[in-house]
Amino acid sequence: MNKRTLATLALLPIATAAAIWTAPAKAEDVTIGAIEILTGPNSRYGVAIKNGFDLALDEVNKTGVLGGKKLVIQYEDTAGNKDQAVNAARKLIGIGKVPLLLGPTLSNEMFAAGPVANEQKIPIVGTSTTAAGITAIGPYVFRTSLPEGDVIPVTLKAAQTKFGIKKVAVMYANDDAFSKSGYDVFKASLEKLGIQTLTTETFGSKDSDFSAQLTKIKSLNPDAIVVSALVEPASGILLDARSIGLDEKIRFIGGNGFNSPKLGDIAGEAADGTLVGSPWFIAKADAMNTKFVADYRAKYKDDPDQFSAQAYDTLHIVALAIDKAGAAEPEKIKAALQTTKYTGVMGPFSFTDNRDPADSSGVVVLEMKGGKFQILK
Amino acid sequence: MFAQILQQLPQQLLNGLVLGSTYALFALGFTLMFGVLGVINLTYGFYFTTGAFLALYGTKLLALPIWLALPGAAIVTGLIAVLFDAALLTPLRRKKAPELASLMVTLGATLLLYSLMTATFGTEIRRLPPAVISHAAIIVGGIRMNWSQILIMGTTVAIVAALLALIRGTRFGLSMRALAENGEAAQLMGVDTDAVVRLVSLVSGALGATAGVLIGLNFNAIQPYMGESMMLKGFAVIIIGGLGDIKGALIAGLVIGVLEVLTAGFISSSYKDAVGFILLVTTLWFRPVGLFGRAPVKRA
Amino acid sequence: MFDSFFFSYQSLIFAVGINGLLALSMYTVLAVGQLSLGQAAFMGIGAYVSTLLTLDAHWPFAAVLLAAMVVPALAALLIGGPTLKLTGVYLALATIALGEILRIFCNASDLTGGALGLSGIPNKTSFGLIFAVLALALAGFVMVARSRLGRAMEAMREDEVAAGVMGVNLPVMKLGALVVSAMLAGLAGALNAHANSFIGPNDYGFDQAVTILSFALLGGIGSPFGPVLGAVILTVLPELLTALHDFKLVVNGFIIVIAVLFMPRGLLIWRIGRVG
Amino acid sequence: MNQMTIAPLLDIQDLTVRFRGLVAVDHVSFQVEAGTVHGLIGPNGAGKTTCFNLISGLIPPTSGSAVLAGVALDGLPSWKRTRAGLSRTFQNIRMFQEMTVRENVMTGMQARLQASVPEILSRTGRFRPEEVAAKTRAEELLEFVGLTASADRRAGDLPYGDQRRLEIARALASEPKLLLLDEPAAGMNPAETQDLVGLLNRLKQGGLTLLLVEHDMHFVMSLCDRITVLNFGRKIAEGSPREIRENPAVIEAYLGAKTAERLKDGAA
Repeated sequence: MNKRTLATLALLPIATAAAIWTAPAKAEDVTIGAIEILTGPNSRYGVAIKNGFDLALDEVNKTGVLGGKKLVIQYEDTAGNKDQAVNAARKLIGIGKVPLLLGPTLSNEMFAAGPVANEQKIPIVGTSTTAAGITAIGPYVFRTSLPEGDVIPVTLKAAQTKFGIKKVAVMYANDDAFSKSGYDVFKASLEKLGIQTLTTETFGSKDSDFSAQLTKIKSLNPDAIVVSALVEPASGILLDARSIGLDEKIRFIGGNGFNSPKLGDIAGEAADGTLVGSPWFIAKADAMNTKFVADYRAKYKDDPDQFSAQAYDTLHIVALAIDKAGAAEPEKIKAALQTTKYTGVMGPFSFTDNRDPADSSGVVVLEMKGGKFQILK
Repeated sequence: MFAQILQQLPQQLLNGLVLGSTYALFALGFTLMFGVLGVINLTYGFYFTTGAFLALYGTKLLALPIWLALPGAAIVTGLIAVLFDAALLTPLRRKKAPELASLMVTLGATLLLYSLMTATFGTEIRRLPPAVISHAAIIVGGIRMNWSQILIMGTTVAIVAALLALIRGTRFGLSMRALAENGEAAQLMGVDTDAVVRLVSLVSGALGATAGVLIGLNFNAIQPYMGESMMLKGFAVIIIGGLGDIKGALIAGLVIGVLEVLTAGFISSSYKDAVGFILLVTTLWFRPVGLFGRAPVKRA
Repeated sequence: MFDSFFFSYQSLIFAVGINGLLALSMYTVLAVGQLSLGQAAFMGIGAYVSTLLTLDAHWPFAAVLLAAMVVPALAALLIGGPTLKLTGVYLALATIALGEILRIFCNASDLTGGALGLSGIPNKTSFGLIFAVLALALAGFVMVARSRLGRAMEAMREDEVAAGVMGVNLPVMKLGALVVSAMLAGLAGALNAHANSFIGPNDYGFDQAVTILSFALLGGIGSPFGPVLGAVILTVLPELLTALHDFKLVVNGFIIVIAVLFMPRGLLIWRIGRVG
Repeated sequence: MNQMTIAPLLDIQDLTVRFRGLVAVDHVSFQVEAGTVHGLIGPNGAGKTTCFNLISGLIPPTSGSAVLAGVALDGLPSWKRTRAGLSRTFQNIRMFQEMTVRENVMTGMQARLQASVPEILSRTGRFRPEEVAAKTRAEELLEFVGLTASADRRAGDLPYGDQRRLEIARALASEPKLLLLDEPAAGMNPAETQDLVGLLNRLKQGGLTLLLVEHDMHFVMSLCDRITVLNFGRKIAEGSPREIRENPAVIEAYLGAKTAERLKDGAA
């Protein structure tokens, strides 16, 4: 086989792919792209986001955008893979010609796909990307999710004032980008609040034995243990802490990964007393949130989570911006986004000059009691 | 501060012995398979996971007590191991394929099986019902332990003793040694090699499953990929202990476990998992047959 | 039309070339009858070394690429030195250990950005560069195949003992193959890092190593073109059949099993001649 | 021995190897004179093939030494022994089955080809002349063993007898001083065996020294100048074919083994 046949072989399937790929929307519709994890082990995040978008989309399309045009979301799946996130961004921009992108789900994926959109001057709006440095990718990268840097200090501050916490031990999963970025924020906030860190311990996100780290921490007598991890290892830590005989008065303070009802399901009583900050809480009593939760339950027969809430608000924000821009053009939408103001289920919202959420007044601190989160009083 | 850290030492040593026992327990069936059959069988990690899942569903769906679920899972997994060996490795043995072919085929099979399991069960961590074994602490001289930890350490030592007795003291053990030494010669000597292969697969598979159940019980965590990270540690254990060496696996497992815990307790938990692998590479440079192995007989 | 097509599929087209290089790097080792599961680690070393040299030291790209080949080669010497005197199993296991050590180090170190990896890598890789490197590597392999080295390699793969009796310098051949394969993988890693603007430690794990192996086994190792063909198919196919996305690893595993048991020659059964 | 004026081509002294307690080769010493055909015989399990494996460096001896044409072989790996002038065939033919017949023979020339990697990559320097010479030499060797017509066939597809002859051609390609043949006539029919005797005789006339293990007594007796007999790893006799035929210890070793075999068959 010579090289030319090889090259042909390489390009043939790609060409076929391009031929099959069709843009489904009608010309008068406004089609935007969304890049989410819709399959694979992390799909529950992407699906929750898609549900939030779709619920808001129904509401938006009652009147439409730009004077009655239908807003359409074209979804691309990444399965949690950043290379596929890049492929999806390129396809939506290059072939779909979308004026705006939503997503991707993970910060990791944004670090890969964000530069592509930014380079093509297509605004891209992350709804769940909480890591530091996301909007530093470039002027076309926005996010509606509060970065951990806005949520974590609120949690720590509450712990400090309410429970008099002065010295803590820190633990984080060092092989997971989400946990690591949460840890970075914890570290900075602890320093700012003048809370002493006795030790910093790491573990793997698939570990199931934390006894060595917890035994060491136990010997140092901290007031609280600060943990940045996804819910699976987080609940493992809570259970292990109980079995090595850690004093029950020592509270756990978690990052965003703890913010899941699964924590109580898995760890049960061992989770009691755990503190976590959240940009949204299902039991927030304002009218807008009550309606959202009721509509979501009616449509999906399931409870919404923070990801669906963030996505729900984001789509409303984006629709407002498109209307304000007066045309489905990337440059105009970008400018409009910058000045859009909206009050949704998360609370009042606008973008800072650096395209991060400006207002963190919606943040609530939650405490685990009897296996369920409730608002810390 | 230093005194505070030092005061944890006895407890950390126990943590290390428990962790080391899990490594050894995992590695026993793995190294037995290599010792007799001469292949690195990567599906072993899958038997570990399978055993844990079978026991999980046995206790949850059939409400079996653990003392029934454990041997049940072990036997079923052992039979699966016999089947897999027949499907994947026996054809290669017949063809006298190079040894790496068997490593590759089990590598592919493992990837396939793990991915299918993940697709079926998800990556969610499952737990055996808490009533299965008491997690209440027993405090002896300031050191805390619980029944599942004692069970792990006890089972590991008991299995090592049983394996050594089997290999050294029985006719079946003699056939195993003959096969390990030289397959063709064993056949000439009248050993039914196929039967030995099946029995070794059965025993190894059952050992892998037992390890999966007990370790899943102790760490309260059962999920499809549990076998994979254990497998990586398993390589370190069996090479450091000497490929095919039962006693070596026990000692290497304990050494790695204790060193890991001490690294986490006194140096840095970030490098805890590197201990085994660094020890592995060092072993290869200075004592390639493993710390306790004999010089290998090279077959021309 | 072609511009937007090329833009949309740029990463895929780049991935075809880079995976082709990775497949060749695996071929180099398989062709002498060894198995390395460290190709992903070598790739990762190349990616990290090149990224750090670009971002922190501002080296020129050519020097960066060179370093991305040299450092993995040193790692190959470290791992290959003791293991190649032993049976092939030891190399396979030691290379797995290399991958794990790399992953643990990258997660623990501040230099490498931990689990967050390194982002903001300038795009210096181009279509031309990737495919020129691939073509050059293929040409080199064809030259080597049709020479005393090619004969020695195939002899080693078929029967190492007999190859030794023919006078094949086994240790040098094995170590040489491992070093060359590490250099190719490192180069692929550097090109990939400078095409994707972002790298992280979990991109170079066990799954990636096995994926590279499946490229080579699917295509077959009768000639250097086989593994490249395998890489092309396994890179493009999941794009075509989106259902394959979910089951990528299942497919890779399945291919390895089938290849070893039923089609040891792979898809490209044509075998390259060994006479110059 | 004392009347020898020149040293023997191969000098084996006290060669011993133990496998986990079992002594497979037990203090064996013998010499192979240049230009002769030397036979190594003995009943099954006498240690003949193990002896070959020790001499060609495939297994390390427990003790003892081997010297080839003044070069001490001890501790050298097999490929260095080939470069020192040793070559061999295998009892159960080890062909490179996927390669062509011609490539197999050219692989035998590994030890003598010198082209460097840059020369190979650029097709310059020593590469072309060397490769051309190698091809020519391969043609000659194939013609010598009568396989010219099969040069481009896959080696694994050759009939058994042809594979035996190809293996000899491949071994000759390294231009050895001493050729070890492990049961070269095994599995051949009488006509093929006859051809083989002719072939080996021509090699001997060409001045090559042969050391061979063979079960076919007629073959051994008609070809060998000198014979060494092993039993249970020990050397029990050495001499000319006539001396060996009449040696009581040898007769007993073979007879004993045969009787034992018969008894075993009867019992089975």
